[in-house]
Amino acid sequence: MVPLSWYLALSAVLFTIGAAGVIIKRNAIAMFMCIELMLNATNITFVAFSSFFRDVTGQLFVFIVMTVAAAEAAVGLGIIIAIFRNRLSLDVDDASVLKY
Amino acid sequence: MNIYFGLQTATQQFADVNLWLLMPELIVASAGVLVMLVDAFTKRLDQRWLTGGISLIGLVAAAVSCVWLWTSWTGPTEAFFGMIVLDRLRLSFTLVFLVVSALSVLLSMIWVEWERLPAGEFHALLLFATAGMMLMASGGDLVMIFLGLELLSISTYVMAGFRRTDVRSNEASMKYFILGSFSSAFLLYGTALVYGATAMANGTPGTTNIREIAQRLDTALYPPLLFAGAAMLLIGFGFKVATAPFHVWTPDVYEGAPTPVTAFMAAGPKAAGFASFMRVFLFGFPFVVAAGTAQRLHSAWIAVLVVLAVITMTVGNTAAILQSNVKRMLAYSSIAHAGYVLVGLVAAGAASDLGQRNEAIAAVVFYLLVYSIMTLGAFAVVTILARSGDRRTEIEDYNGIGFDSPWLAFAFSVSLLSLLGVPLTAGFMGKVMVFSAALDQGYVGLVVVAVLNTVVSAYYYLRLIVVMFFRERSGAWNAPLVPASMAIALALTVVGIFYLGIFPGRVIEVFQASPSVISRLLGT
Amino acid sequence: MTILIFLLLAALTVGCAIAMVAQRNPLYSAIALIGVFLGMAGIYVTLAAPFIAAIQVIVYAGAIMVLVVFVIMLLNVEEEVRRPIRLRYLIPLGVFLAALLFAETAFIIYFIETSAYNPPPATQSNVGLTASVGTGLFTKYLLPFEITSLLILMAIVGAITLARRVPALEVGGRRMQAATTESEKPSAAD
Amino acid sequence: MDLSNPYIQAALQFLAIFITFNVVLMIVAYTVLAERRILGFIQGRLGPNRVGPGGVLQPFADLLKFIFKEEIVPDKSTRFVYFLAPLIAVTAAMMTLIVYPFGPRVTLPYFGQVELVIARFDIALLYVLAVTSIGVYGIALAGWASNSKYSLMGGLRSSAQMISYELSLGLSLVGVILMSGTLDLYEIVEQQSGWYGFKWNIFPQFIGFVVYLTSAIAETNRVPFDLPEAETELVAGFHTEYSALKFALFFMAEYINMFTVSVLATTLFLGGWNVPGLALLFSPGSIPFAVFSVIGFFVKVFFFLFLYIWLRGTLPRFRFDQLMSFGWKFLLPVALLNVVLTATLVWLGVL
Repeated sequence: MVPLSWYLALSAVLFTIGAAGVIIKRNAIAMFMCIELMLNATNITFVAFSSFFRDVTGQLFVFIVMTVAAAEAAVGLGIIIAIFRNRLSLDVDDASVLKY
Repeated sequence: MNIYFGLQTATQQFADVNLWLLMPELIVASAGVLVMLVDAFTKRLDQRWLTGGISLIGLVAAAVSCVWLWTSWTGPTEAFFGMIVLDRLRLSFTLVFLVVSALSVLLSMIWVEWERLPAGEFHALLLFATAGMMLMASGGDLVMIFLGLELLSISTYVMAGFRRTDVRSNEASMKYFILGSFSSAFLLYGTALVYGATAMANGTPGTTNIREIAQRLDTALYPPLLFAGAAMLLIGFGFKVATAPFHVWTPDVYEGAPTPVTAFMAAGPKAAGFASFMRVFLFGFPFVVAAGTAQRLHSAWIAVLVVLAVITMTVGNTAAILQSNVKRMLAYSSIAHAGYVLVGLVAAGAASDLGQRNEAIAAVVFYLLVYSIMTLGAFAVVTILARSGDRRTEIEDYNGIGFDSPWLAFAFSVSLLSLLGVPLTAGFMGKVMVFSAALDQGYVGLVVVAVLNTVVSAYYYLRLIVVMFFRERSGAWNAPLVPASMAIALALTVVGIFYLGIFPGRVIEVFQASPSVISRLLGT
Repeated sequence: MTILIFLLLAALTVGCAIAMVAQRNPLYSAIALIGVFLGMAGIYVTLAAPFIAAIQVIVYAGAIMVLVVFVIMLLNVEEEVRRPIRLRYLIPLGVFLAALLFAETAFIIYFIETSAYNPPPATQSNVGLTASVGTGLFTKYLLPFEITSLLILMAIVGAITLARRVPALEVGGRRMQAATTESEKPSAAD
Repeated sequence: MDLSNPYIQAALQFLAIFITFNVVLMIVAYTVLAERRILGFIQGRLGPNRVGPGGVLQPFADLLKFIFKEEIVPDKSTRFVYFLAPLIAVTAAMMTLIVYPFGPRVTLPYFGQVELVIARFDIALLYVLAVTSIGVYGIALAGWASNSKYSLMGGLRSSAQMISYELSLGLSLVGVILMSGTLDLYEIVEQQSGWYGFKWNIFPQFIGFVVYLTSAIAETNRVPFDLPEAETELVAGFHTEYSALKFALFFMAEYINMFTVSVLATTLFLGGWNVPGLALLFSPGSIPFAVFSVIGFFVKVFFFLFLYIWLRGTLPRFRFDQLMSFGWKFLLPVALLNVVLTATLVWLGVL
């Protein structure tokens, strides 16, 4: 049987990959996808604890997170389309109107 | 077949519904829906008045119901299985949010027409964001805080990008979206870890209810995960309230977003972030005397927050000096103010005595109220002066306008002086209260740093006033028209600043008073 | 047997996740991310959470990623440009993150394995069944569930506001102003 | 041989899947033939009747043709995705096949009591929806990878169409789920037995049935919703650039999808393997009972397949904006109304 810690480790690994992706990637859509990966990694932790401790709360939380992710996706892609209409580029380094 | 696996007790087969406790949130959310409906069936020119008016009525009604909950509610203090709680923290913050939203509505009613933006959608989003903020303050469970936060954040992302044809607005929206979601992910991971860590050695599953978390800290099955989770939560909230290492998004977003939205963002989400921050850390990881996990966790987060407060104040103030754009400058100033609020948060967290803790919480709420009013006042003037499209937001644009538009300059100066913390203004009282709370807990060094920072901040606040009154204007100046709703908003902020600065006693008294139902329960 | 399945799925998930970050073409990244989501659905099945697994596929792989792929195709997003200077600066960051990752994993495994209580295997759990999740959603999580409807309404309003075509009324002054910013490309000012 | 051994069980399962796939592929092949013959009949001509008696070997001739045709890969296509897309389409189409119950419980010699379904689990219906939603990628990616504007347009159109109609499809199923209180297809079918067929869900769920049928046609990109491959506008849409075996895969996927949505309609609305009055003739659980039930099941499925072909022979194509507004402004509200109505009736205890 797979122990709890493996699931948590998997979740941590995915979360870190996602976080690294957000830092490394330069493309708005790619960054957005990395954020989705982070949210998903979190879900593994929730479901793992939920299943191992026989408590449905964690899975309910995951359900809520998925809804939130869907809402975030809709708005995020709306933003991306809006910016693309005006600039025809999604590279965040090109986003130079606002200086750092 | 028993289909209730995994739910702890049989009593959970029914839902613990209590809509009265949810009244303010319900009113605001319904007003949002109503605004959308009205918007769909009215002519364009009527929309801004109607939607703005409905929003204002909804906000006032919510405030009334909030006061009613505070003074005459006699029922339970929790509903929906602890998802919603009724306490002073919630009600006082709710009032702050309502003030912020009402002022934002006043600011934006005419502005949407200037910019020819869809009024109904804007006001609906504003109201949904307000509902989100209120849920953040009222949530007794991490899931509610997460949901409220997302409700707030997602609508703010849209509002930041509301001027769709403006590249700056698009970019601000995108940056806010990416970094906001990034921080939400951290918050969520923290929640997951806390949920797992609070399981117990007899097989009892973990919890996301804040009150239960506090009870379980010492029996937590995985203390290291608890620490990691708390750290993640800290990072998440740090992003949301823009404390120093996590503040990088603030200046860009505040500069790029349309000014009324910036005003709302600087005041509302920041206060809401602090509401949840306090809810989770003060009530979830509270002060305990007995040595153990809970005690170590408490001292750890206090120590981290002290450092964060110092960095935040210093970074905010020093960076603000270097800015040439007023919106950016105010953005850094808002970062600095987050630092001052953190000082109060540290004081509230470190308080061992319940009475002192409540005073410190009241101080923080008062500070946030004051800060919201003066920031909104400042941004209101910036909105008016910037004209449509936010064209004039450089400091040079303010050269010598003081005597041409005396009222605007006066209102702006009052807001700036209050942000600086000059006596007789609200900002001064706020700072005094927060710093004295910190002094009560013995954080002398922290307060010294804060006061030094205030001195530094004098440079950039006063520079703007000097520019307005004593610098020659190069181009011709035609004074902007100030529409009635904006004039009302400005008048309210100025009056508010002086009222809270000179007669703060009553408001503080209110913030320190428990809701009647709780004081009755406690027998006081 | 379960361990083998878990390892396979974990390898798929992590492999696809790395591929997603490593790919320069956004569409390839999206395909890799779909792989991640499918792998995760499998992992939820090994955790005896079939309902969440199905929802995972329907919501993430079937809705969100379709939308993403759609947008990538519609906008014809270009590949990321290689930036050698930036990459050199990123190498230490990558090493640091890898170390962090390793430490994090070791940390979690070590502390969970040495804790006082060892939970029974998840495969016999029955909390993931539809009936149980449904009951939970409408009792304990009733309020959050209802609030998600508000959230989705708000997201619909927001997304449509942002993404719909700009009406002529709104264009007037704004386009002029947009044209003054330096990064504006001529074709965008139509 | 010990039947309870997990490895033996896995092997048996594998065998069952293998057989099912082959049977379904045969059915699909002959659906194609039937379509051509029936269309011929509708249009007053003969259709293919030369290969074998009455044309029964035509599918194999077609297969040989597909195998020996030259594979043309567009020069500037994205090769990896270009090859991946047909595979996704076919895999997604095939994967749903394992959950459908095609016959009742039967007592077989040696095996004991057997349920005639390959995999029975708690979330069968959700599984179907999940796997179906993956199928969109096959078409969308094919359109993108071909690097041709017609393909891209076809791909975009079809993914938009499939996402839109997936909503009404899912909602039309909610009524059935509300009534039966389970997502387990086997149980849903069992609940519809008895009353000489009047327990079939089509009677209380007629609105749901019609909505399902309509959106299922759209989901499978069939006439009158075959916009993604509209020959006159898009030169065959997303598979313009596909040839030989890869084209055959898309073709196969479409017909498998047709088959699976027919099976789902049968299972959910027409009582699955229930044949009215069969229990009077044979005792439930006996082998002849099972045989006739399975035959009844396939008769219903073939009825739906015939319906598809019939529609293709008679109806014209929609315009794209008509298609979208029909889906969003008519079908979706009707499906929602059906959900509300059913929920109310279930709550009142009527259903």
